[in-house]
Amino acid sequence: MSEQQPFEPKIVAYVCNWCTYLGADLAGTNRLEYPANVRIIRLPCTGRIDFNLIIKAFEMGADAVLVSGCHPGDCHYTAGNFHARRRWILFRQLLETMGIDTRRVHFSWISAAEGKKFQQFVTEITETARALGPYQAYREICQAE
Amino acid sequence: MQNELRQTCRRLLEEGTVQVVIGYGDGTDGQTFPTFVTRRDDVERLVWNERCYTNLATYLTRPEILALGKAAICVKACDERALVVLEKESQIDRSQLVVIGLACSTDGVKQPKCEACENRTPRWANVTIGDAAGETAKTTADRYAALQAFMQKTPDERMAYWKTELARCVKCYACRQVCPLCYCRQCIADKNRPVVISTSATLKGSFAWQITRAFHLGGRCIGCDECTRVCPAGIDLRLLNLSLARAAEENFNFRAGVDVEAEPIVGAYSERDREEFIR
Amino acid sequence: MDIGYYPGCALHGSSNDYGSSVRACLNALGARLCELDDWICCGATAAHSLNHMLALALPSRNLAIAERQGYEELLAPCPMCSMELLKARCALTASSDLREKVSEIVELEVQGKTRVLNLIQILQKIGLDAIKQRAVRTLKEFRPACYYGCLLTRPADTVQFDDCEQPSSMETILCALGAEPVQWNYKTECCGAGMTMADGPTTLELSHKILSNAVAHGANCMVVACPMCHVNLDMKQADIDREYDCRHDLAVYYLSDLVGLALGLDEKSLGIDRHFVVKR
Amino acid sequence: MSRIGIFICWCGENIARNVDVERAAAEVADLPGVVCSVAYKYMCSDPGQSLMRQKIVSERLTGVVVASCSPHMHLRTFRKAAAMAGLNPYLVEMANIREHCSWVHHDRQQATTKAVELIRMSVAKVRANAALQPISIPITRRALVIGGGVAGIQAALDIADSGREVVLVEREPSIGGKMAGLSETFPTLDCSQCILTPRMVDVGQHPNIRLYTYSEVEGVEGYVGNFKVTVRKKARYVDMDACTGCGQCWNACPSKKNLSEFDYQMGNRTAIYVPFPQAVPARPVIDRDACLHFLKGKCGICAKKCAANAVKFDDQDEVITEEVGAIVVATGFKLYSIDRDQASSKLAGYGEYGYGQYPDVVDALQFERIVSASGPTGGEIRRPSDGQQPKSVVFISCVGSRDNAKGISYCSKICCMYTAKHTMLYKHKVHDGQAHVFYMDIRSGGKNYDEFVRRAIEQDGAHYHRGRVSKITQENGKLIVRGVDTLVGEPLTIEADLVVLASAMQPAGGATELAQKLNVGYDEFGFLSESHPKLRPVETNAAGVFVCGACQGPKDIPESVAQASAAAGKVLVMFSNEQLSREPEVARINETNCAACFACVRACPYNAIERAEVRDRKGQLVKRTARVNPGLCMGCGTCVAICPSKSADLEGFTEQQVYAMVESLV
Amino acid sequence: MSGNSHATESDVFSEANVAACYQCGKCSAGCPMAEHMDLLPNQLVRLVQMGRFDRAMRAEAIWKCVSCVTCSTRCPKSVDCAAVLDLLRQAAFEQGKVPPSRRRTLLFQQAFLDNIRRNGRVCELELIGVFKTKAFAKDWDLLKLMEDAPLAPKLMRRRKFHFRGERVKDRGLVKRIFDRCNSIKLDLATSENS
Repeated sequence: MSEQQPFEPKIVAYVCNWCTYLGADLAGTNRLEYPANVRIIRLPCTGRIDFNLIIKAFEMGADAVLVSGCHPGDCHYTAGNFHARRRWILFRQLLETMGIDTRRVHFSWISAAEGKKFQQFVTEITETARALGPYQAYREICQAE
Repeated sequence: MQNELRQTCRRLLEEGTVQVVIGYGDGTDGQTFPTFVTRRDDVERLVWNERCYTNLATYLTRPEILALGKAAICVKACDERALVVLEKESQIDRSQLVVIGLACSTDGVKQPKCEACENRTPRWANVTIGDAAGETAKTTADRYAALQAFMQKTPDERMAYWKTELARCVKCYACRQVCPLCYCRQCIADKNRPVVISTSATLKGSFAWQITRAFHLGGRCIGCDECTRVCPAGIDLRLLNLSLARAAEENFNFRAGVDVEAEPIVGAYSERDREEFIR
Repeated sequence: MDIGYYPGCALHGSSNDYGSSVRACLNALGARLCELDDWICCGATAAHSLNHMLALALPSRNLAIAERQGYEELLAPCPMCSMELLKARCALTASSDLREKVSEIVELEVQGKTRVLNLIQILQKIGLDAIKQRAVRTLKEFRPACYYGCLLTRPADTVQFDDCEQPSSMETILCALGAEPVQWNYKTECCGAGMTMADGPTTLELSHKILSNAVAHGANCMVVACPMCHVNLDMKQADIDREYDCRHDLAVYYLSDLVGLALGLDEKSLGIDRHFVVKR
Repeated sequence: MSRIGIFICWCGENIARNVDVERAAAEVADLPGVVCSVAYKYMCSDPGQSLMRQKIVSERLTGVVVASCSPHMHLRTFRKAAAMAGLNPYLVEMANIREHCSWVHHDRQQATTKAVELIRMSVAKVRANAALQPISIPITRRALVIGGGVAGIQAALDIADSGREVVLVEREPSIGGKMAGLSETFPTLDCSQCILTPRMVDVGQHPNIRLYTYSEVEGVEGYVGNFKVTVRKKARYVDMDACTGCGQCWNACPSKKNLSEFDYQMGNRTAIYVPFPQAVPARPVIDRDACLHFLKGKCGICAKKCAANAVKFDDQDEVITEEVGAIVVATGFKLYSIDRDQASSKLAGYGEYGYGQYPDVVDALQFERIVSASGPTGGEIRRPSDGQQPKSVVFISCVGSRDNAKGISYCSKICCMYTAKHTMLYKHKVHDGQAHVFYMDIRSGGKNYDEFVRRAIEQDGAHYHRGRVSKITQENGKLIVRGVDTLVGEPLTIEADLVVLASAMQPAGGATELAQKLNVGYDEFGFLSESHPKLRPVETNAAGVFVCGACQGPKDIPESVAQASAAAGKVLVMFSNEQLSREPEVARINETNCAACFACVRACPYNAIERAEVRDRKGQLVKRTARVNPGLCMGCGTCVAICPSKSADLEGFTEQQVYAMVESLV
Repeated sequence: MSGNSHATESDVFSEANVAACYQCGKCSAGCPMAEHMDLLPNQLVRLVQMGRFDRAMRAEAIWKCVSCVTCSTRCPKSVDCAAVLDLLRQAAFEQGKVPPSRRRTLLFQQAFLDNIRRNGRVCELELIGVFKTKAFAKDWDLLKLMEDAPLAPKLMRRRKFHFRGERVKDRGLVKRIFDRCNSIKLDLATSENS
């Protein structure tokens, strides 16, 4: 990245196939523009999304991570999002203790009908990540010998 | 008391109730070490003193110990919680195990973890040796005092702390080896298709490893602090364990291994779990 | 057995017959009542009608005294008092903020730990067997209508006593002593106690319905465990008779009166001679 | 070594306007393993697809990435096309460069960069893809229907009429359920038995229906298409085959004063009895607790009277195993009782209504029997206590229903209608009587329903009072009902001769235990949970198990019947194939590495993971392991995330595939 | 919502679960005083639900209530109707909205509290005296004033008559408790559409 260009954060989004992925599709169908920083990785369910993936994203240089799925009660697999939610409750505590920047880890429920919410949320977290700047701390961890 | 312990173990072996007793033996340098007694005359090697701090539950899942036959195990009240977790996770069959409870007196084992000790009498034992000093009610604040103090630091300071601390980690995996609840046949850290945790002893690998280790103990860690005790680099791993233990207690009213009846929180959920952090 | 005792104003005033009765009966059963030091009025209907905080503070002061004196259990034979004490206790245990605030108001630390018991609960605690053992005579000539009124069983969440619609605890005790309580419909209807002074006619009407129903179901007396119910059904019975042109002629006993009689106590020590309607 | 082909779609201008597709094609051409990278105007068109098929053959491709629209749009299309060209369809992945890129990013530079990255991610993934074969499960094309009420009867007949075998299990001695005991039905007032009993006879005589009455489902094993069900046939003490149903036995039985279950304890029956004359099967059963032979060891009059020698005092329970491919649950409902003692601690009774101690306070089903021509009073309306004709009847709605304090928050849905019906039936028989109804709302949505209620009020003169009843007492043989009319704003006391309670509908007893055996979910009240309230109303989350009727929620006869036919339809769709074909994107467990902590077993929303044992040839236990039943797994991957050693993995979204995608991010 | 209508979470009434009321009227059906009320308990709860506190406060009914708690006990939605009436009484009292026809009820309760404030316990004779004077003397209603006088000798005969009631030792404390409680007023949004 050259010095002149403004900083563009890299954002990895792990989303479920049935709600948030479709919500992003709807944002597209409705031509709702949002920053091009997010890279969506489609998984069947938030229940499938392991915390290691979040760490892996930071290791790969992500400046922010988004995990998103169906609203409670709407899970295509009945309860995958409930399992995910419980894991996130614990995982967030661990991030806090490690001093990992929780402003860079986002969780959301975005349904297939919420194209607008997807657009707004992705825009918001991109702007947050821009404001925070590159995640220098984790890059240092990854570069240390 | 030591005599009572030896007598009990002798009887168990004589009567054929068990084939092996997992207990403490005296070491050369004033330490104790895990001892596996299979012959009744060897019970004299068993000791019970203030240096018996290791958590022997970790041996219960080892294939080489399982091969010795039905076991009796010596546990303190704190160690015993590991048995509860192991039983919930189908790793031990409680009916096939004789638990010899060792009650701690206040001038018994002295370890940092003893500061937070609440209950000195094993509750789940078949036989209990010795008289305990009684219970000391502790509040949540007492239990997580060390964590609370640490959390006074800013996030950046915490990050800096772990960078310094984990830089010393040599990935010897002593923390994994000693943990009574790390019983996987193949650890995720040793997985290579894909590599989930970088195998080299760099800071990146150490972070990933310690996050993973701590998280895998979330809602399971019983706080025996063996990981911290054995860490050759002297990293205070306890803080990570405490943070998840506190999250489990605060959010799910759950303390691993304390209530024999309580179902594990791992693999379970409630529709009312909090979600104010989810947008 | 030493029990903390909160008599309340009525038992020290015009309902001193109830006071005598409770003391005599429980003493005979081996319970010693230890009156709270310098207790104050619970505030009754007036306080909870006009000042929410006062209705919490007055009983809280008494709970605080009980705590200071180390009573784990407190007998309040007047259901109004015991309900007010329990209401305060519930509120105090539910909120630490309130505990702090009220402690400040009443100038004494209060936790709301003391368990508050009514007369029936004390008798239950003593135990039916123990009471039966000490009984020297049967109550078989009594066919009482057991009248619980409002506040012995209500509000149900607060007082957590008996079944608020079909209570039976008094019957259980009296049956054990040989009495034959009748089944009737007005066990938990209100006698209008809160209005005795302010709205006399209302009280007379409600009490009249109660007495009539008891008589219609074959009762030869009534049993209550509340000083206010007693006032309305006993002292006011003559007024009721006059107002409705009838003659109920129904003696109204406190539960402790009948238990006391079974224990062999005389009418005088139980204060029965101080009732208005007296059956020969 | 992979040979991957990349096909980038212009989607006309849709993609090409904001993404420089040619540049993208050029940039990804050099990615490792990529052997061809082309852009085309419309990949989903016939020429587009044939281009792909051509390249698969000519370039001997081992993997394909189509960069175009959302996989929800065309993944299936391209996988099918690949299959036609001989490539395993699961070696095709897509990169969504339309919905997630060209349509939402208007800066051509940025959009193109992102498109390239998305393609790179998909290439990384497809390199780790494996050829998968669809899972096919053989199915037993027989169905089990549990419950022989109107819903179960309908479902069984529909399935049987299509030529498939049905096993129908009913707990009571006869099928017919609650409907058999009803008098007339709303909104037509046609006789319940007249419309139901012919259907019952059809069931009894149907060559494809195997009927087990007086029987219960004891256990269910297996999974969709392959259930093994054990049914306990309770000892009936009557040989069903020998008996002719002539009635000599029950006419002669000396034990006559036993309360009839069918008449809800308001009439009597003998110890050997058929519950009602039109019972199917028309075979009696002996009530052990009432039979003098069993109680005192002597009698046996029925056996002596029986010309067919059908009475068997030594009859035993029999356990039968049936193999079926699908299960329809139609266990129906029971009424909430206002008694002090409740089946569940969550419920409370109505002390204010006397906890049911007044004999003339009856529930709605009892009133149906009182009105019914076949009932204990022969259809004359007389009250239980003294047989007098009640001149004033109070009907109370929402007893238990919508009463959170008693533990039930839901509306029982049918009470408004049958209460209106009750007032009509009463008025038609007692012309000088007055019906009063206490209600909160009148819920009469449905064809001809509201008109029906209005008729009860306007033509038959039922007095409707809006308000709840606070207390019922009894004085001088009258029931004193203290209510209120909130529309007038006055309390209202009515002296009634009979009070009829429209008690809440609850799931039939034992429904939750059955649901647990079937792995079907249920709500806090015990109603079974459908898979989706709108789109999958008769399916459950247990594949192959369907629900219909009041076991799923309060409903009336038309709805129960409609739902039953729907369930039968779903069963028949399943039975239209010999094998069940399922997507192969399911979880699998590395059994060598599994540490058998069984967290996945707890977490699996489908109970698709079981505890298994690995044994060597001698039968010695080698190790324990979790094992996925691919017939049940729906592929959510919750097990993968929860498995600490990652011994669980999910085909189509394997750890390797997902990590490859993340690692491809630069 | 524009702040002035429906009861909200922060309301003093929210603890009484007023929002849950679905107007079944069971409170009114069981109320022993319903026949004498100008507004039924369910109507009062409705007014509170609508934020129409003023109308509710001015009802005679709230002063007819005998605080028997039957309404709350039988409520299918666990609305604490009795508490709602308590709060309405307090508000009406604080805001001077007690209807003249129910003045006597208020006078009695005031006299009752004054009595406790002075003595710490109820002094019956003093209470009756003060109340009767305030309630009836002004109107020269001597009949009412002396209504209960014939009871006096009967009570005396039964040793139930005390010229001087009991008083607590620390009467200063009682006064302080009263003053502190009196300084806490109910905070109702009183703005009404009318």
